Order: sequence, then C-alpha cells, then structure tokens
Amino acid sequence: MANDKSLIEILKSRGVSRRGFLKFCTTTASMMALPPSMVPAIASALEKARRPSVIWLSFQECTGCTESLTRSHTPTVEGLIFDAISLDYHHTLQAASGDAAEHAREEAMKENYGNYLLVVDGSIPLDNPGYSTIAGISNLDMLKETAKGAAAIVSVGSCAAFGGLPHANPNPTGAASVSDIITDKPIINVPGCPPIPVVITGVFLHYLTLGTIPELDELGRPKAFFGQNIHDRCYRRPFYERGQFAETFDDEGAKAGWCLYKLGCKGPVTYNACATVKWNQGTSFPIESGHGCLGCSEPNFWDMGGFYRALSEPILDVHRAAGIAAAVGAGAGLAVGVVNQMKKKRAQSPNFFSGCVAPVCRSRP
Amino acid sequence: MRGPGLQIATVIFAFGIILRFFEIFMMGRKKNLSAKRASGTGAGFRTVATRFLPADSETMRRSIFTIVAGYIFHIGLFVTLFLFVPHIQLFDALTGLSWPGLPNPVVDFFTVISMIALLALMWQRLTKPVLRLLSTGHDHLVWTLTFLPLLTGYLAYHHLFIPYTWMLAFHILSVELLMILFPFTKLMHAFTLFVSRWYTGSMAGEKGVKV
Amino acid sequence: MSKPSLERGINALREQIDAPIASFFSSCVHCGMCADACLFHTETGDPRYVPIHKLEPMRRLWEQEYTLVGRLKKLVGLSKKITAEELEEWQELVYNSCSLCGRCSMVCPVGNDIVYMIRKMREGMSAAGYAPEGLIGASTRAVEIGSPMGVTIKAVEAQVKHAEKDLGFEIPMDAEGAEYLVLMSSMEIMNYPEYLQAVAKIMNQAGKSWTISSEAFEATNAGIQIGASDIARVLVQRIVDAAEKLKVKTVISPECGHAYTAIRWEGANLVGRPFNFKVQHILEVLDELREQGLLKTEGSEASRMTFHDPCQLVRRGGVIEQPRNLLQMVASDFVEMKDHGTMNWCCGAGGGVSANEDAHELKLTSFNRKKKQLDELKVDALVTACANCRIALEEGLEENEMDIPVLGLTEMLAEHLVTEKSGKEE
Amino acid sequence: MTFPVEVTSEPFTGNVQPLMHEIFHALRRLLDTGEVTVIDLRALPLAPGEEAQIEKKLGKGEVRASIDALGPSEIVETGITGVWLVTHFNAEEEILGRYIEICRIPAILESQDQDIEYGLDEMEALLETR
Repeated sequence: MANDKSLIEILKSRGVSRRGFLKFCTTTASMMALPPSMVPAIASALEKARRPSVIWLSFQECTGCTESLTRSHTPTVEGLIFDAISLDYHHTLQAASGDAAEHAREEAMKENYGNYLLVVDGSIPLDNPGYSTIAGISNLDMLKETAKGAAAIVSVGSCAAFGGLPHANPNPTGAASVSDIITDKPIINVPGCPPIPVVITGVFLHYLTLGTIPELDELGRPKAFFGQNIHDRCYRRPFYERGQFAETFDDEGAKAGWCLYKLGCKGPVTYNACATVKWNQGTSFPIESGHGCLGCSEPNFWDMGGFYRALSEPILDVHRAAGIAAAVGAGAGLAVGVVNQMKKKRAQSPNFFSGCVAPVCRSRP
Repeated sequence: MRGPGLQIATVIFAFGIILRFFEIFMMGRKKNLSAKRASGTGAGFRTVATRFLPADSETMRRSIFTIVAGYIFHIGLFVTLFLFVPHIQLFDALTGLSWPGLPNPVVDFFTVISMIALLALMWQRLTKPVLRLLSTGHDHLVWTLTFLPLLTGYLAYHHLFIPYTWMLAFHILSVELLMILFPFTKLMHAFTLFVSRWYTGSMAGEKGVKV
Repeated sequence: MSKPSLERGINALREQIDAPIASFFSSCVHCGMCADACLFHTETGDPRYVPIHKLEPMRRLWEQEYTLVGRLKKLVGLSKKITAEELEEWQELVYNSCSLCGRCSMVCPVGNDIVYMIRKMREGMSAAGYAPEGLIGASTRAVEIGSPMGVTIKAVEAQVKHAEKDLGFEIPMDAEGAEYLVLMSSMEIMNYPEYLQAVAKIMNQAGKSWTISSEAFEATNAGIQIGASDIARVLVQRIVDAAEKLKVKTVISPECGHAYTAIRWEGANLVGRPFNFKVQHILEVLDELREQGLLKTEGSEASRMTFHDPCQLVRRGGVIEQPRNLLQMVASDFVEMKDHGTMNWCCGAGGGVSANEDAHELKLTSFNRKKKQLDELKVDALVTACANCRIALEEGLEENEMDIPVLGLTEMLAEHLVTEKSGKEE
Repeated sequence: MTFPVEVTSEPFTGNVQPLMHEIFHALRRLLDTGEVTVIDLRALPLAPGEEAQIEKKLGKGEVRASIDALGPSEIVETGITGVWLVTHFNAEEEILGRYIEICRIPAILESQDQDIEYGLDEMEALLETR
C-alpha cells in the first residue's frame, strides 16, 4: 500500500525516459478523449499524481469486463496505469485468497478511508442476498460497507451501471445497479458489455491525473466517451442517408458495406465511442465487422425487442392485441349499431311519421 | 426507453377504426327504388378516384390556396409516413409488407414542405372568415395532432434542441397520441373519405351523373 | 296528427340520418371549399352561408346520438343540446340560402354529398315547424287544392280549350292507353301556356299518343322543397294513381327541375315501390324523338344563344347532353357559359327559394353570379328548360336592366317544327 | 428491397477532404505564426481505407525516424514538408495512436531536458570510472 510514490517516479524506476513519458501522455490524452493540446497539462498533472488505492468488487458478472481490461494493450501503457494505482482488492486478479483477500480489503478501507476509489462490476441481487455472496457476505452488504469510505465509485460494465443481463426480463434475482443502491457518492458509469478497455482506463486516468470526476451525462456516463451516438460517428452513415441498406447478412448490400439499420443496428440510440476509439487496438468495431450495434451501453439493451429487429420496429407483439381489439371494436360497433337502429326505428313511429301535413304546418309553435 | 405505448395505441386504433365503421355502416340506407340509369357501384369507385383532383379548372382557381396547400401537405405527409425507411421497417414489422423507400434528404424535403403547408393552412384557418366560423377546438386539436409527429420527427432527425433519444421518444409519443385519437376525431376522414366518395358517386351514377 | 315541435323535428332528423350522412360527417375536415362553390356565399361573402355550416345542428345530433364518443361527451355534459332557438336561427340558412343546387357536392374533396344532407335536414326543420311561410303555404295549397300556386283543374281545362282553338286539333284528356302522360307545372299553366301547345304540336307531328290527366296535371312537388316526405308522397301518389289508371307507358315531367327529381328519382322511394311506368323529362322524350327521326325542324335562330342548365336536370338528374343535341337543331350560334353542364351555377331560385318571400333579397343578390356569366358571353337570348329557372332569370334580368329574352327549349323547338305543308314538299 | 443508387466500391465518411483542408490551413499557420497543430486520427470517424487514403495523398517525404521508448514509435515526414505522420506502438507493435503533426519537428524527436540531465549524470559516472 505504498501511496508514497508518484507515477513519474514509478516510470523512472522502470527506466522509462522522458520521451517515453511524453509518448505516454500523448496516448493518454487520446484515451481520455482529450485534444492533443491538453498533453502538457496532462504531463504536469501526471508528474504530481499520487497512487490512489483502488478496491474492485465483482458481483453478479461474467468477468468479461475484467477480461476486456486485462487484454487491452498488454503489457505497456495500461499496464503502467495499474502499476500507478494500488489495486488493493480484486478477487479475480489478486494472488491472495480466502481470509487473506478479505483482510486486504478491510485493511485498504481502513488505511485509505475517504480516499479510495471503488470499482464495481456486476449487478447486485436484491431479491435474495444468497444469490451472490463473497466470503459469506452478501453483495449488497459488501457494496454498502465498501462504498461508505470511497471517494468515488466507478461502475464498470452495463451490469454495475444499469443492471445489465441479470436485470433482463424477468430479472429473476432482482438485480439492481450500483446507483440504485448508493446515492450519496459520486458514481461514474462506464457501461458496455464489455466497456471499451481504453474507456475504462481513460476514466481511471482522468481520476488519477486530474483528481476529478469527468463531466457526466444524465445516465452518469462520461460525456467524453458517451457524448455522441454510434450512428452519428459511423462511417456507414452516408449509406443510411442515401437509403442504402443491407437486407440480409450475405446480400450485395452487406458486401458493399451498406447501412445495417434494417438488420437491427441500434447505433442511432446508442451512446458510446466504438465508432471512433474502436476495439482491439483500434482495429475495428462491430459495424465495421459487418454486424449491427447491439446497444450494449444503453440501459435494458437486452430487452429492446431483439438484436435483429430494426430500431423502428415495435418491441412488443402488437398483432394479437390488435386482432383482439379489432374484434372487440366489431362487437362494440355491432352493439352501438343495433342501439342506433332501434333509436332510428323509434323515431319512425307512426305518430311522428304522419308528420307535417300542410294544415298543421301553418300553426307554428 | 420504449414501452407498451405502441401496443396500447395500436389496440385503441384498431378498436376505434372497426367500431367507427360499424357505427357508420349500421346506420343503413334505404334501397333506391327508382329506375336507375346505370349501376352505381362502378360509378362510386370512379368518384373515389376522380375526387383526388379538383372538379374543374374553375374550382381550382376559386379554391387555389386550399387545394395547393392541401395537396402539398398530404403528399408531404404521405412521403414522410410511407417512404422513410425506418417507417417502412415499422410497417414491415407490423404488416409484413415492405416497399422501397426514398433517400433521407428527399424525405426531409417533403417533411419540411408538409409542415410549411400545414402552417399555411392554419394561417388560413385563423384569418379567412368562412374558416373562422367553421373552425372549432376539434379542428385545432386535429391540426396539432398531425403537426406534432412531423415536427418532432424532423427535430429528432436533425438532432435539434434536445438529445436525439428524447426527441425520438416525443416523436413516438406524438404518433401514439395521434393513433389513439385518430378513430374518434375527423382524422377518420383518411378512411371515410373513400366511403363518402363512393356513396356520392354511386348515388349520382344511378342517375347517370358523373361527379 | 301532431303539431310541429322541436321533439318531432329532432325525431325526424334521427330518422333521416343514414350511413351516407354518418360517413359524410365523419369525413368533413372543415376545409371550406364548399363555400367557393355556393353562389349564396360567393355573391354575399357572408361566411354563414358556407354549405356545411347549414347542417351544424344535424351534425351535432348525429354526433350526440349515433357515435360512441358523442354519447360519452353527452354523458359528461360536454355537448350542446339542440334548441328551438337554434333551429329558428338555422331556418334562414337551410331554406333561404340554399336552392338545393348541389354544386357544393361537386367540389367537396372528401366527396360529401352536402345537398343530400340539406334535403334531409329540411325534414327535421319542417317537422319542428321552422319552415318559411311561403313554402308552408305552397305545400298546403298543393295538398288541398292540387297545386302549390292554387291552380285548379278548371284553369287547366280553360287552357286546354284555348289551346285546342289555336291548334285546330283536340288535346287528349284522360285518354286511357296513351303512350305518354304529360304533366305540367303550375308556372306553365299560369305563365307559359305556350308549353302545352308546343308539346301538343310535337306529339302530333311525331304521331305519338298522349294524354293529360284531370286528376294529376301538376308535376311540381312542394313536399320535396319544404322537406316533408309525407306531403311529397301524397303528391307523387296522385301521379302514380293517374298513370296506372290510364295505363300509360311513360310519364313526362315538364320543364321544371325539382318536379323531375320528385317524380323521376324520389317518387318510387316515396311511395315505397318501383313504378311500372317510365318517367322522363320532356327533353329526354324530345331527344329520343330526334334520334328516331320523329322530331323534324326547319330553320334556325341566328341570334347568339346560351343554355342555362337547371341544376336538378344536370347535376341531380343526369339530363345533360339532351338539351345540347336539341339546341343544335335550331340554334346556329349556340355558346356555352364558362361553367355549364354539371358545373353550372344555379339561377338562385331553386329548391323552394322562389316560393319563399323571406329569401327574395338574397335571391336577387345571388343572381349576380348568373349576370356575370351572361356578361362574359354577351348573348342575345337565354334558353332553359325549367319554368322556375325561367321566371327567376326573367326577374333577375329585369332587376339588372338586362334586355335578354328567356326561352323555353320545348317551345323553341315547336316553333321550328316542319309544318305539314313543307313536310309534304320534301 | 434496396434502393438503386450508384454504389461506390468503398464506403466513405466524407471526412478526408475536410481533413486535408484542415492540414492546409494548419500549414499556413505554421509558416505565418509558428503555431503547431496536432490532429488525433483516432478522434475522427474514418472508414476502413480512409486512413490509407490520407497517407497516400500526403505521400512520403525525406525524413523517417524511429524511437524506441515504451515500445516503438514511427515518425515520418510526409511528401508535404512540415506535415508529419506520427504512429505510436506498444511493445507488441500494436498501434496505440496515430497523429498528424504540423510542425517543424515533432516534439517527441527533440531530446528532453530531464533525459539530458540523466545523460550528464551518466557521462560523469563514465568519466569518473575512467
């Protein structure tokens, strides 16, 4: 728990030159979605930055987020970041296990009370605490306990941020997001299934270098990465505008790289950086690989009506309901019609039908 | 973000349309006992088609504003509603029918002229004495119900004022509102005008008059 | 028999509202185009005369009583009841400012037959007691005396005698088994005795058997105009009875617009069964005779002429080409008005307006439409085929100090008949 | 169902041309005021092949340098003097970032004061042992 060393000192001790540091700052700015002109500011901030203590809690999750993170750019830049932070508890990554591991968490909490960064991946079951426990402690209790002393919380992945897959209909565990439970701490949501690794590190870097929470949107996501939707930044957008759509995954349109809207792409309503930052060291992103966006960084993306149904298609089946409604309408119409006919017939009664024969008309009311 | 709104709206829409047709047709009409010059059936369909055009050039001249603005609005609305690809996709999902769409900038153009025409028609409604006399709250409600989906759709497409997702939600809501009120307002004319034209055309056709 | 009352009026409307009306009211979007087609609006500029507005009480009744939403609105007190005061106010709109010409029905973009509704609206108005005095009087005379203008069979007989003297041959009266039963309008009996002579001459030349009936000489039907189906039925029944008694093949409607509508189109529906005889307008008969070569004329009028289409004959009757075919025979300089045929403009006096003194001023104002049409053409004479139009046109022309004679087409043809002498020469 | 519109073989974003204009103006600024501009290629939506298109358009120039610090970096002056293409790789030679720099010489190439200070220390040590 050596919080005494600054990042620059760590780099120096690893034989990284100033030139290397500059390169690091440049790519860091890139990662934080900051303009290159911010590089000097980042450099000076990094020079002063201290190692923060980080506690990482994993609840109802698939470890995909951790996988995504650890597979990113290993072993250099992000690796350095992990060297720069003091990851005091992460039950997947840490060597310690059992009591020793829990002890490490308690220790870190005590030592850095009020200052540590809490990272959460996975959702929290509220139905029955027994659905997910760590060392006999329910996820809910552990989150509440650990959140108390945290300076800020980063919810990594859609499960922690919005409930994610465990939350999907019918939500058997009563899965909730971190922000559903913790309301008195700053929470940064980094959704995605998984999130883009450089976005995760970008958020850490922001906190590490600037010591502040980045600007967030109404869903608690950093605007720097989630400020624009996939559709607006998609290189296939011109095809959308021209009305050129792939109809199937193997037609000419698909081969020519036309817009995947009709194949269910959720790009227009998905806010994420995939289209610019891309995946696998900037190789490509799903749409570039020929598959529509699933919308994984949006709340309830699993329940949005189907990955292969166009965005404008209805989520729920309306055929049956509409059929029943039409039948009910016909029934009601028939009833109203019969009542109307009866009323008409009554109006026709001979009394009235004898009507206005002329002599009577002369005496006006 | 999207809930059961469309389902609810479709249910009310389907219920209402069928109900209204029953209401209308079950009023019945008396059999024509006079000696017909011709069958009215074909003449009815003829009028259904011919009433898409003004009766003659003089009528065109007399009602030029209403006719031109009315045409532009309806054509614009038709293009926007039926030839915008995301809309076609929705119809496809609902009915299984699909047809080619138009490029977005073209649809955009039609949306704009449709809105301009609607505004012009509203201006006429508020200033022309005949229309001031005729117009009721109902007319203004129906105008608003029609204008809102166009406006919100346009704003959503161009990412104006509020985030796209929100505007899209308003757009969907406005359409759902339109659908819910459609059968119970004079929006119903979109369906009943064919019935009306047929009745008028067939009654005239039996007398040997082309109307 | 009950007195007219609001309740009876509303009941009559309830009975009249049918599927077409429900569809029409559902379709109207208040576009106001019918205003531009109505001469009472175009010539006065009064917005109240926009045709669809004349039906507002009926529309409300339909909504309140025959639609689910209207019922709900009524239930929560959101709808306005129809009052006697309102109907009284509407009397002017429904009778004075509408000649049942049906031009509005031609232009309505959603295809509403507006005049079909006005005709039915009048059923409610008359049952409620809100019909013009003039029409009530005409209806009363028609039922009691046999003619709206009070013409009796004696006057007809006198005219027949006079005509026989002029013509030199007998006019068949109550001749059983004749092919044609010729009817007249009181207007013709009183103002245009030439009509009967003209018909007699033509029939004589064509060698057709015909007759007039002492029991049913009057073709006009005030019941149609005031909107009282029971009166209309009584009047039509007289004709039906006479036609059946005399076993005629065809009943000829005279040069009158609404009489044609009454017998040809409403008649069978009023008496509730199809006729076992044909009903034709005199122009239809003449055109048939022309086709068969039985109508022979000589010479033609050199003066510039135009034809005023009676609304009930063209738009509401389907007699469109016949007058043109016939005019071609006797008019060498025939010109059409800009709006003619099914799009003609009314003389302003149809649909009972001429019998309605309250509408007198309005009728004269609306004649401006016809005046403009005539001014454009600069004709020497105006031909028509409706005695009511003819009177109205003459009155309007006189009021506007326009010196254009108005001619009846049948008479004009009769004047050009090939005489027996010249016929033999051929 | 597709709408028959002329199809280009490659999808494009239309971002290449504006980028070229940006470079043009940045180059003028460099000459007039000495202001340096750095464009992060990662922050732009580019279609596959568009980056190569940009590279091809700019061409290859006279200078080519490589750095080995925290993985290799490649610095190439393009055919347009003053326009540099800088690519940073990690130790596994995966691209970390690509930048177009409009400057006289990319800052990363310059020797850094701190590194020079270390150099001095090492020189001293070298001289002492001698």
